[in-house]
Amino acid sequence: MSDHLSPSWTISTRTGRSSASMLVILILVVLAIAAPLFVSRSVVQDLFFIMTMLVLTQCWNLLAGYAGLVSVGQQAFVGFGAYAMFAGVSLLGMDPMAAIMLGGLAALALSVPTAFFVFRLQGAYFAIGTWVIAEIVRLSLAQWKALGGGTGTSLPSGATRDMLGVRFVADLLGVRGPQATDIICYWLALLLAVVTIGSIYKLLRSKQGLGLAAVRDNREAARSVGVDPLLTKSFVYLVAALATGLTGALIYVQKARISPDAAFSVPDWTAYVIFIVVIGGIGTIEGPIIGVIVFYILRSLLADYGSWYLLILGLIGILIMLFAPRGLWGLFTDHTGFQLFPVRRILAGQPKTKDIRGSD
Amino acid sequence: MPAVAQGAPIKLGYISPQTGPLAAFAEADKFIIDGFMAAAKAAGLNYEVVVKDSQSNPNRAAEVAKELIVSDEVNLVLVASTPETTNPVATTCEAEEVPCISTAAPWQPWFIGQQANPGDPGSWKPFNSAFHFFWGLEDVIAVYTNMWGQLETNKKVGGLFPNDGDGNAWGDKVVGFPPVLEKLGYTLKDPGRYQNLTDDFSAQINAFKSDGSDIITGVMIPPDFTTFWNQAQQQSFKPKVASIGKAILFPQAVEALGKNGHNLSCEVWWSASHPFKSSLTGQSAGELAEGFTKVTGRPWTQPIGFVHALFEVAVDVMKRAGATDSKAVIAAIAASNIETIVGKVAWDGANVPPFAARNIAKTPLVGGQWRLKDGGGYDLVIVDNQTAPNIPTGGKMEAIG
Amino acid sequence: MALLETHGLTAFYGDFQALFGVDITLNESETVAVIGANGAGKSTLLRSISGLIRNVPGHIRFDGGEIGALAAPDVLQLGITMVPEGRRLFPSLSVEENLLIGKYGRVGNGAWSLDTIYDLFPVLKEHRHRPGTALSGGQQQMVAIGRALISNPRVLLCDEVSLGLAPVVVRDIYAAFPKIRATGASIVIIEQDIGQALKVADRVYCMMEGRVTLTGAPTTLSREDIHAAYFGAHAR
Amino acid sequence: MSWLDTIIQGILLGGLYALFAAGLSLVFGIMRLVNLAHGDLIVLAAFLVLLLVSALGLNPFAAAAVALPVMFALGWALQFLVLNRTLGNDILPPLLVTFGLSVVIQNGLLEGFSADSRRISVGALETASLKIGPVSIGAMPLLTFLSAVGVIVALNLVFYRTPLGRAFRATSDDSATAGLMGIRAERIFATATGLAMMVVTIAALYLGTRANFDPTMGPARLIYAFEAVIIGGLGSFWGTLAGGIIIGVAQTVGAAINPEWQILAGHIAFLLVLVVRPRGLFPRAVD
Amino acid sequence: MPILALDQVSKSFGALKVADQISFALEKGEALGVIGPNGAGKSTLFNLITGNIRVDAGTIRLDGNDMTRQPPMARCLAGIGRTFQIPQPFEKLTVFENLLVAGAFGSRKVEREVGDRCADILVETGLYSKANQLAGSLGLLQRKRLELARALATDPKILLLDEIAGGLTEGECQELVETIRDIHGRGVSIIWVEHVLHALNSVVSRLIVLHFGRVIGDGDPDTIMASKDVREIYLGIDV
Ligand SMILES: Nc1ncnc2c1ncn2[C@@H]1O[C@H](COP(=O)(O)OP(=O)(O)OP(=O)(O)O)[C@@H](O)[C@H]1O
Ligand SMILES: Nc1ncnc2c1ncn2[C@@H]1O[C@H](COP(=O)(O)OP(=O)(O)OP(=O)(O)O)[C@@H](O)[C@H]1O
Ligand SMILES: CC(C)C[C@H](N)C(=O)O
Ligand SMILES: [Mg+2]
Ligand SMILES: [Mg+2]
Repeated sequence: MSDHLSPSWTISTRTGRSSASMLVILILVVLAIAAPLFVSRSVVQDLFFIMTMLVLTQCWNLLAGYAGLVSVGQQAFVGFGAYAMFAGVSLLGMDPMAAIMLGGLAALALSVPTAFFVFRLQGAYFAIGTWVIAEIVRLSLAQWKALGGGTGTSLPSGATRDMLGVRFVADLLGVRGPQATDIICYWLALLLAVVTIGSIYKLLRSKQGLGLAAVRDNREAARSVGVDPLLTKSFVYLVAALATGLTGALIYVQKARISPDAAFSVPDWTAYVIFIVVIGGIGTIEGPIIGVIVFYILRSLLADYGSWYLLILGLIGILIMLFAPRGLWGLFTDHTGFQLFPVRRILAGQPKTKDIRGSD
Repeated sequence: MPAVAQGAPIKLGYISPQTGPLAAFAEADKFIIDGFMAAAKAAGLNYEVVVKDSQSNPNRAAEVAKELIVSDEVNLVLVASTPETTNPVATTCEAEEVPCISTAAPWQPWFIGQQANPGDPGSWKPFNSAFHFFWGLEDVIAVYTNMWGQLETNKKVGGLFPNDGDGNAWGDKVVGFPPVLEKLGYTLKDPGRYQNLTDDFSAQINAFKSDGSDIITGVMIPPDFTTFWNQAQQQSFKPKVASIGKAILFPQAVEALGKNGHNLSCEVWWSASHPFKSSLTGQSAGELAEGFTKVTGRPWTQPIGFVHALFEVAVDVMKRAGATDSKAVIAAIAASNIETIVGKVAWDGANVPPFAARNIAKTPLVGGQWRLKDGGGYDLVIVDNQTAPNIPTGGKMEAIG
Repeated sequence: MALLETHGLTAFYGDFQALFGVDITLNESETVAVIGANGAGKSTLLRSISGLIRNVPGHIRFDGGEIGALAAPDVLQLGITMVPEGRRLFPSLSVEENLLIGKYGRVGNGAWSLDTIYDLFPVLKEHRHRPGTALSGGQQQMVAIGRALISNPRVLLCDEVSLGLAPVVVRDIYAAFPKIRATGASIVIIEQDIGQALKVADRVYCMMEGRVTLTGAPTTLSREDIHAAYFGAHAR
Repeated sequence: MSWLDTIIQGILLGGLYALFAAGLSLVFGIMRLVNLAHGDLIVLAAFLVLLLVSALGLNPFAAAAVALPVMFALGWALQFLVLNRTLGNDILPPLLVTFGLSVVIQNGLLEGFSADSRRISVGALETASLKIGPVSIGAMPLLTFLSAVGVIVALNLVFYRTPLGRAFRATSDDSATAGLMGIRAERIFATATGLAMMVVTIAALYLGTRANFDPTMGPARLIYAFEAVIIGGLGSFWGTLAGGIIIGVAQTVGAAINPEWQILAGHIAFLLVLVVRPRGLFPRAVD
Repeated sequence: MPILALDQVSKSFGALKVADQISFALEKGEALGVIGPNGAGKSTLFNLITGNIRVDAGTIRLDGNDMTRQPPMARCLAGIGRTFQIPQPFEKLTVFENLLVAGAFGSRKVEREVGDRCADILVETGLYSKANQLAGSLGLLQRKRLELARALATDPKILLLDEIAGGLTEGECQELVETIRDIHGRGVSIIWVEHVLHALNSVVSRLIVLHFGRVIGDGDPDTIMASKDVREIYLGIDV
C-alpha cells in the first residue's frame, strides 16, 4: 500500500551532542599526535602503554561485550604476533615496521585454525578452550630454538634504531635515537588505537554490528531473519586477532626482548585487559577507554606497593563486578544518558500522506 | 661536570624480583640497601637509590627499566637475579644507551640469551652499555666435575635441563655441559628439555635407570627438584651424586626435602666463609651474613653477597667516572678493578672468550654439599676449591646414601 | 474469608508488564480455573503466587498473611505447591526421586505419601527407577502432580496440565482431580481446553493481555461471552 | 616394561589431577560456575595444613582432617556471600569475580607467607614404595590415586544416594523449579562449594606433600583440572577421574618420547578428545 | 510447481509426536489457514518449515529446491518470513532497528537501501510512533505487530503468521485483516495459524486442520468448518 509513497525519512545515529563530542575527540587525537613535541619522554612512554592497552581492551570488549565470546586466551595472539615480528626482524632481516605487519597477519592466520576449534565450544568451554590453545601456542613457540626457545631472545641491537623513520624523526625533532624510536612506536600505537576504535565504531554502526546485537539479544530470532551467528562471530574473532597481533608485535618492538613466558603472559595480556574492561564498562566503546585511564592511575599510585597493588586491583575488580556490573561508564550513562559513540539508528521525519491505516 | 660537586645526588636504579616466585632472591634487598645508604652517608657520598620490583615478570622488568631511565633519569641501572630479571633490563638499557651493571645469573644465559640469534655464534655481538659480573657455565662445570672427581663413579651422568634460560644454557651442545663432559670422559644422558612445573619425572628416571647413571646434574626450580628427587627414591633410583643448580640454593628449599637433602651438592658463589670483605663497609663476608641474620632472623643466602657487591661496584664506578653522563660511566665500568665481598670484579677479559670479553667479569666459584646438622637443619659445607684455592674448604666430598 | 486472594496484582519481566492489576479469589476447598489465550498472563499469575516471581508486597494474601514478597521455598512452607507449565521434571532424577524431592522443603500432614501417590497413578510405580523425562508426556504430568501433592499442600496450583496430551490421557489425569479435591485441598488450574476447565471448576476467570476479563460460575457463562473474553474479537 | 611403567605413572599422576579437578567438577557441574580461583584455593588450603602442622605439631593427615571443616565453612561463606551474586546466564561475572579472587588470594598469601617455597613433610612415607613385578609404585602417588578414587566414590554416593544429592541434581537441572520444592538454591550452592572445599583440602594435602609450593603456583595446575573436568563430561565424577588419567597418561607418554612434549601432550590430548566429543566423554543427558 | 511443498514431514519430542507424516503444498500466491486445538503442533510445523527445529524425517522443498537440511538463515534468504507466536524481539534494539536487521540480512542488502522500506513497514503496521523505542519496552500487542513488521522487512515470498490476531479488539482485528490482504495482494504467499476464525476466514482460501500432529482436514474453509469432526475437535466445547 505504501510503495507509491516517496517518503521523507531521515535515518541518523548522531545527536547534536554527539557531533560536538566528535569534534572534541578530533581535537584530542590531534593533540595526541602532537604530544611528543611538548611532553616529556616518560609521558610518551605512558601514552604508549595507554594506547596499546586500549587496543587490547577494545578487541577483548568486542569479543566478550558484543559477540558474547569470553576468551581468556587473547595472549595467544599477542605472543604469536610478537614472535612473528621477532622472526621477521631477527631471522629474515626485515625492518621492524614491516615485521609488525607480519605479526598482525601471523595472528590473523593463527586465528583461522583456532576458530575452527573453539567455535565448537560454548560459554565456559569456549573460555577454557581458548586458554588451552594459548598454552599450546606458548609451549610450541618455546620449542623454537632459533628464537631462543624457553630462554627468549632480544632484537638485534640497532634494529629499532635503524627502523624506518627513526633517523628522520630524530633529526626532525632533535632527539636521540632511542627516543625517536619511542616516538615512532607511540605514533604507531596511537594510529592503531584510533583505527581500532574507529573500525569497531564503524562495525557497530554497520549491518554486521546490527547482526551482532541481534544475535546477542535473541539467537533464534536472529537466525530467522537471515543473520548467521557463526559467520558474524567468526568475523569478529578474526578481526580481533589481527588487531591484537599487531599490538603484540608493536609492544615487543618497543620492549626489544621476548620470551615465551613474557609474550604469552596471562596476567599482562588477558587478566589486566579483562579488569580494565570490567572497571570501565563492558559492551561499550567508552568503557575500555575509561577503564584504561583508571587502570593507569591505579598502577601509577600503587605499583610500588608490591603484592598490595595486585591485591587491591583484584578487590576493585570483584567489587565492580558485583555492585556495578556495567562499570564506571555504565554508572555515568545511567545518570546522564550521554554517549560518546552512539550507535542507535534514529528514524526521523514524517510520512508524506496521512496515516495509511486511517484511510482504510 | 661532577654531580657531587653540584650537590645533586647520584641516582642509582635498582631492579630485582621482590615479589612473585623469584622473591627469595631479593629477600636481602632492603637490608643491603639500608646498609649501603648508611655507609654512603658515613663516607660523605650523596646517593639516591630508586628501587623497582620486577614482580618476577619479564614484561614488568623491561617496563620498570624503561621507567627508571625515562622518568627517574637514573645515572646507572643495577639489576640482579636470574636471566628472567637481568635480560629484559639489560636489553632495555642497551637500547637506551644507559649504563647497566647486572649480576646473579651465569654469564652465558645473560650474554647469549640477549643475542638476536642465540643459535649462531658468528652473529653474536658485544654490548655497548650493559655489563655483567658473575661466574659462567665453564666454572660450574669445572666445579661439579672436580667434586665428582673426588669420588669413585662410573662417570655416567644424567642431565635435567628445563626449557628456560638456565636450562638451555647448561644443556647447550656448544657452551654447556655436553662438550666438556665428553672431553673429561663422562657420558651424559640428556632426555631433553622439560617445562618448568612438571609433575612427573618418570621418563627421566627411567632413562637414567636404564643408563645406570651414578651422577645427576641439572639446573632446576625447587618444586621440580623435590618432585624429581622423591620420585627417584620411590623408583629406587639412588645415584651417588646429585649436583643441582638453583633448586637447592636456599636453605629453606633443602629443608623442604626433609632428611633427603643430605649430601646434595651445588655450586657456591658466595658464603659466610668466603675470605673477602666489602670495599664499602669493610665488613667481612661472615659479618655481613651475621648482620643479615641479626636483622631478619633468617639464615644467610648466597645472593646477599652479590647484591652487596653490586652496590660496591656502583660506588666505585661513579667515583671514578667523575661525571654522570652515560659515556663517562660506561668508560668507568669498563675500567673497573675492585676487590669486593664476592672477590675481584674487573671487565678485563680474564678467562672469558673474546666475544664476551668486553661485557663479562668473572667471580670465583667453588663447590659445596648440604650436610644435615645434628639438631636438624642443614649446613652448606664447601667441599671443593680447586677452581679458587683461596676460598677454604670445610670438608671432603661424600657420596649420597 | 478467602483462603488465597490477589488484588491489584502486577508483574513485570524487565520492562515488560505482564499483569495489570489482577484480582482473583480462592476459597477453602474450592477449585478455580483460569483460562485465556497464549501469553495472556495465566502462568505469570501462578508464578507470582508461588514466589517464582517476587512481587511488591501487599497484593497477595494467603490465610490472612501477606505472601507477595516471599520466595518460592517460603511460599511452599505455608502449603502452596505448583505443577508448573511444561511439567519441568528434573531430568537427572528418577521418577521416584522426582516424587521424593517434593518433600524436600515441606512434609505436611495429610493423605499423601509415596504409596498413596502410586495408588493414585499406578503406572508410575512400574517406572519408578527410570529417568523422569523418559516417560510419556501424560506420565510425566502425573509425576509433576504427584511431586506437588506429596508435601500435602493446602493449595495446589496447576498450570496447563493437559497441554499436548491425548484426550484419553487428559481424561486419566482429570480423573485424579476428584480424589485430590476429596483430601480438602483448594486448587487453581490453568487450562486452555475450555471444555475441560468448565467441567472441573467451581468458578472460572478468563484472562486477556494481563487482565481478568470475565469471572463467573461455568453454568452462568455463555459461550459467546467466553469467546469474546478469550480472543477479544466477537465470534461470528 | 618401561612402557608399562610409563602408563602406570601416568595413571597415578592422573589421580593427582583428578583430585585437583573433583572439587571443580562438583561446582562446575551443579552451578556452571567456572572457578578460576580453584588452584589458589588449593594452595590456600595447603598453607592452612602447613600452619596446623607447624603450629600444633600435628601429623599432616590429622592436620588435613582439622582443616576440612574450616575449609567447608570458608567455601560455604564464599559461595553464599559472594559467588551466588554472580550466577546467571552470563558466564562473565563468575569468571571475573573468581579471577579477582585468585589474584587476591595469591597476593594475600604472598603478604602473609612470603614467596618462599614450602613443603609439608610426611617423613619416610615420601620415599616409600611398593614393588609390584617390574614396576615400583610410590606410596604417596598410590595414596593420592586411592584418595582420588575415594573422593570420587564419596561424591557419587552423596550425589546419587542422599536427599542432599537429589537437591544438588534438581537445583542443577532447574533451580527455579527446585525452589518450588522448597530447595533454597543459594544454600544448596553454598553447601556444594563447601563440599568442594573439603575436596580441595585433600588435594592440598597431596599437592603440599608431593613437592614444594608457594603462593603463586595455583594457576599452573588449574588448567589441567579444567581439562580433566571438561573431557570427562559436565557433572560426571567418574568422567573427571577418566579425564585426569587421560591428561596424566598423555603427559608421561609424551615425556617418554621427549620431555619437551610432556605438557604439550596433555593439552593436545584434551583438544583431540574435544574435537571428537565436544561435550566430553560422559556428558549428562541435558545441560 | 508449488512454492512450498512438505512431504511426509515428521517430528517427535521424546514420546510426543508433534508432526506425523505431514504433507501438503502451497501454491504461489495462495493464502492458507492452519487451525487446530492447542498443542496440535501448529507452531512446531512453522518451526520445521523455517528450520528452527530439525525434522526427524521427510523433505521440505521451496520452489522445487530441497531445503530440509538448510539452516534458518538460508531459508529466510530463500524467501521464508515468519512471526513467532511468543514474540521474540531483539529487546535491546529499537523497533526500527529490529526491522533494519531483518531488512539488511533477510534480503541481503546494505542498510541504507532498506531504511525507507523499513520505515514504510512501520507505518503500514502501525508502529511508526514507536520507531525509536526499545523493543523490550513494548507491550504484548505491539510485540506481535513487531513480529509481523520484522517478518515483512525480510521481503518474504512466503509469510508464516502464528496467532497474530489474538487479543485484538474488533476494530484492530479488521485493520490487521486489511493489512494482511494488502500483503497478499502484492503476491506474497501466506500461511496463517489462527484461532480467531472469522479473521482467518476473511483472508484465506484454504484451510488445513491439524490434530495431534496429523493433517485431518484440508480444503476450502466452508467445507472444513462444516465438517462435524473439525467442529468437535477444534472447538473443544461440545456443540
Ligand atoms: N521470562 C519471561 N521474560 C519476558 N517475558 C515473558 C517471560 N515469560 C512470559 N513472558 C511474557 O509475558 C506474557 C504472559 O506470559 P504467560 O506465560 O504468563 O502467559 P500464559 O497466559 O501462561 O500463556 P501460555 O498459554 O502461552 O502459557 C507473554 O507475553 C510472555 O511473552
Ligand atoms: N521444544 C520442545 N520440546 C518438547 N516439547 C515441545 C517443544 N515444543 C513444543 N512442544 C510440545 O509439542 C506440542 C505441540 O506444540 P505446538 O507449540 O506446536 O502447538 P500449537 O499447535 O502451536 O499450540 P497453540 O495453539 O497452543 O499454539 C505441545 O505439546 C508442546 O508442549
Ligand atoms: C468457542 C468458539 C470457538 C465458538 C465459536 N464462536 C462458534 O460459535 O463456533
Ligand atoms: Mg502459561
Ligand atoms: Mg502455537
